Amino acid sequence: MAHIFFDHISATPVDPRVVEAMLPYFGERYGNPASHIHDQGQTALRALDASRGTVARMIHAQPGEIVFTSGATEANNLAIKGAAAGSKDKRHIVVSEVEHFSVLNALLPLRAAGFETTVLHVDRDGRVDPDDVRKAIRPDTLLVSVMHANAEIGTIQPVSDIGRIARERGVLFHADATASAGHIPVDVDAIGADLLTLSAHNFYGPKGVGALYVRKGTRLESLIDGGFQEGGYRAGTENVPGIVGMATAAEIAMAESAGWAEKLAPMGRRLWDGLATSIPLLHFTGHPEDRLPGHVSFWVEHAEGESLLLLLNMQGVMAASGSACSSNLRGHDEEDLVASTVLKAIGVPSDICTGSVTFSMGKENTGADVEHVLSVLPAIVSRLREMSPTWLDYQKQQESQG
Amino acid sequence: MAHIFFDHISATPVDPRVVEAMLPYFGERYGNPASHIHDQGQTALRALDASRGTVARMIHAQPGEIVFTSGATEANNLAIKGAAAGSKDKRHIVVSEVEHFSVLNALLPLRAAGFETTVLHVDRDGRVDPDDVRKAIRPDTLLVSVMHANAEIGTIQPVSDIGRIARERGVLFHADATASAGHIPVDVDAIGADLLTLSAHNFYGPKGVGALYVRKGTRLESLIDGGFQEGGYRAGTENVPGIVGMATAAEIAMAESAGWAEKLAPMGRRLWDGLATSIPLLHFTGHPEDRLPGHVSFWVEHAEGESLLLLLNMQGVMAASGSACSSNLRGHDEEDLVASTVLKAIGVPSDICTGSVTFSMGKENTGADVEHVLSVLPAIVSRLREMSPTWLDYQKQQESQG
Amino acid sequence: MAGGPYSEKVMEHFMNPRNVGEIENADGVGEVGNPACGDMMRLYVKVEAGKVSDAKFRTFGCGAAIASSSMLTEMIKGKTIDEARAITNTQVSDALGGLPEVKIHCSVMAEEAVKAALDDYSKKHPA
Amino acid sequence: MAGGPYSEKVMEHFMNPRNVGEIENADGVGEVGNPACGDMMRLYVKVEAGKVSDAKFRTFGCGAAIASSSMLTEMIKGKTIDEARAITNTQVSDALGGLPEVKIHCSVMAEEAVKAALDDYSKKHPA
Ligand SMILES: Cc1ncc(COP(=O)(O)O)c(C=O)c1O
Ligand SMILES: Cc1ncc(COP(=O)(O)O)c(C=O)c1O
Repeated sequence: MAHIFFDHISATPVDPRVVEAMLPYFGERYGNPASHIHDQGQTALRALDASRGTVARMIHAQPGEIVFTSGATEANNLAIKGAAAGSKDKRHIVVSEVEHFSVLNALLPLRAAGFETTVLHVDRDGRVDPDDVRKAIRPDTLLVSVMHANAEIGTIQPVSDIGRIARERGVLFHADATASAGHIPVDVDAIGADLLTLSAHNFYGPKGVGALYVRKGTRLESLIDGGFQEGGYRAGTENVPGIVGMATAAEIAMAESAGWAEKLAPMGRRLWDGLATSIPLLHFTGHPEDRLPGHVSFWVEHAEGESLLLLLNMQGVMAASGSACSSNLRGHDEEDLVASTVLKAIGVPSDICTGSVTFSMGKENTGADVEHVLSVLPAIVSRLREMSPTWLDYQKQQESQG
Repeated sequence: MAHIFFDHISATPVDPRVVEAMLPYFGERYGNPASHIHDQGQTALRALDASRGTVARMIHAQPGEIVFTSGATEANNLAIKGAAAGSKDKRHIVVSEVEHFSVLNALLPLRAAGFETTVLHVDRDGRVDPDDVRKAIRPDTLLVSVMHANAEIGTIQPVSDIGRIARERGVLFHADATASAGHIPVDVDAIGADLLTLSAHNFYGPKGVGALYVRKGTRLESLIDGGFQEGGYRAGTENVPGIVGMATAAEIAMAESAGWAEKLAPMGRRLWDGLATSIPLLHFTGHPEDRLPGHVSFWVEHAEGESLLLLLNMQGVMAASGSACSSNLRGHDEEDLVASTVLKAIGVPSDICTGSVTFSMGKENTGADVEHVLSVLPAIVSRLREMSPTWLDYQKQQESQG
Repeated sequence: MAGGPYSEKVMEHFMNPRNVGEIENADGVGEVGNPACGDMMRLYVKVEAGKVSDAKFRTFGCGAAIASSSMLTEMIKGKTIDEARAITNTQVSDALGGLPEVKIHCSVMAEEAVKAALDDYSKKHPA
Repeated sequence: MAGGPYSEKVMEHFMNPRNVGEIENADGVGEVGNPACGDMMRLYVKVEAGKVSDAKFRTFGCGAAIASSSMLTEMIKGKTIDEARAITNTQVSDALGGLPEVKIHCSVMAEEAVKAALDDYSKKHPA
């Protein structure tokens, strides 16, 4: 059977070169960088330093500005809560409504502590209007946080414009580059970011490691306290093999990601066009051009999302519905199953029967994968519609009208 | 040259079986457990579930009581800050003065937020008197946090007695088992712990993964917010390979750690006795019997700690001085080089010239390693003493007295 | 293959749902759920001699909703009206080999659908 | 071998320190640092014809402290008193190929030790 992974926003296969680079840091070079008086610790410290330099290079930062974390979620929490804790008197934060939950939910304890937040609306393509950022900034605004690219609908935000506005107004700018870094160019200076989130497992590196870029001079308090690691911004023994893996993935991305994008962009367009012509009542989500390469997202009327994914999976096609990190069959109550906030934000109607799908391709996908998906999806949609009472009603209504 | 790693409190070599178990979860089974509608995600979720069960078994807990974290430091922060955030009106916390910095420093923001803390003294062997815990508990006490074993001086605390007292008084008990778990038995019920910290890299598992045991019903707020992972206690895509590695290390420890302890305990005694007879003015630290197997720590007069470690390293012997996580040549000011708080707590004089050393053996060490250390250390100490002005003075003083 | 998030039984009913469709001139029709919640089930029953002689469904929803619908139709066929009314969501989910916690509501929907269809029958065929 | 946390030059001086010991009837002795801080250096100098003709040290301390002491004795030998006094901690640490940030104080201690030893000399040998 086919094994077509079109869910790279949730996970990417670790590149074999990354695994190879990590391997020695388990059983042979197992030292703790903090214990660097002896050879084992020193070896670990050198690997850590070199990795920091490489990751910095990927985003045009200085090595001392990279704080390794356990992933994007922690980095986002550190950015938001750390900036808030480091603030003297500014107590207002601006975010967009399509931010990942690790940004939106990090605001909850801050609101409880008296911070005020402005949540910016996005347009139908999921974009923040930089002018809205300008208008939202107040004298007491501490931070603006807008993601670089949205994983669910692929839209790339006008972060450079937003960064410029924040800079002009003396406000910190945090950009969550989890979905973009390693796929499209990320330059902290071009973006004008003071804080920027990275996640290794989103660009063929390992899970369990990410980084927060912290521009020199930024006031930030640590979230996890303890020993003196990561310049005091993040305590705890560093995940040396993971960090070496992240750096290797960054190295590979710097060398190859332009080529991946060149390959994936036309594959994405082919999938887009193929779906547009073969499935009625299908609506694409996200910006048609300013989007992640190889990322195609949409919703269809009269077919439910999970059922679409289950049937796709039976055909060897793995995809996501809604945000990969929010759809959760393991929650403890049904509140956990609410519709994606992103889809709501871009105006996907919640009063008709819809199913959303996100196809996110990766470097190992091929044109044949796209053709396979195009060959199976129309029948899957039809099958579910045939089962749906709403489709029946819709057709009867069409007949009576026509 | 010899390659004798006697610094297992800072790091342990990952067991080859652990690496083998992790490997498939990088490039082949790379799914995100949250994206479990499809095969890749489902495979990841099953691995996560199985691992949770194994880690729970190691400490006699239920799978649902295990919250995976990025390590011990995060787990300690989650325990302390999470319990504090979850507290309605109790605002007093009791800890010992020999806790790791990830416990002690987690208290700093809480104190700033109005929490009161009692820091218990320890005796000369580094032990907390359970009666002191009893006396410290007030009506508004929320939590007692005392570690199971101290990494620096090896002392095992009377955690069961402390847990019983906490239980009687309706106070939460957190035990930091970072240094003990996987080496000596840890049973959350026997200890009476409501919260208990574990770290994989301390028992031949990978860095970057740990766990917090959270007894069912414990009020705890998350520290890292975002998606709905880890039962809501800890957001962020799980480090699946790391967690599989931790579970495999736990499995191995359950099967073999009794044997390791049986081997290491006499090796520790031999080292202890050998040092006692070959080096004058050497003082052991920590409890003579209730200590981690294969752990020998001490301080010597008239020879500085870092120099001892450097010369030991030149002889192929890797050890630690002070807390592995606190000694830091990479700090930005000299405050980072202050003497170990643990040594101060047990009364090591700071007004005479001392150097402390912690030898922590692991399962791969042999009796020959111990003999090698005994064959090189006396000469190293002598060499440094010959260079020290204080040793010269001491000898002159002895001569004039004798 | 690892299999989905559901039991084999759920997947089997999801992949090969029994009794999909509608019954012309059904004796009772019940509709529960609503599209905004993501799930909607329409159940048709035929009643003969006090027994459910046929049942068909159309469902918009997730795997658990479709499997619950399918299983339900199988369970009520041949049952007396009282027996069919007595079917609980737990029986449906048990018959499916269990459902994930967050999907229990799908079996509840099935239970409610029978009741709604039989209420409709009772209304149309007063005793 | 990965090498220590120090430069090769530091390690070389740490492993093979020059001029360890004391000078009987030294013309000047300087002692700086104190054991509570973890470092203590005692420097002995011999002065002949206005020049430092010999220097020896004893040091309790870390690798950087011992290497700084050793390097310092090498640097001052043959220098005039004014030249020796003018030696800065940066010159010592540069000569050692650099020191970690937190160890700069060891080179400062070396600078202070020369000054203390030459002060002692001046006191004992008023001009
Ligand atoms: C934009 C964005 N930020 C942050 C995250 C959180 O990443 P993680 O779960 O790896 O911590 C995600 C996950 O999909 C994301 O898409
Ligand atoms: C008792 C104890 N707790 C917590 C920690 C912190 O562990 P980590 O740095 O792996 O997070 C240590 C580290 O040595 C420790 O000894």
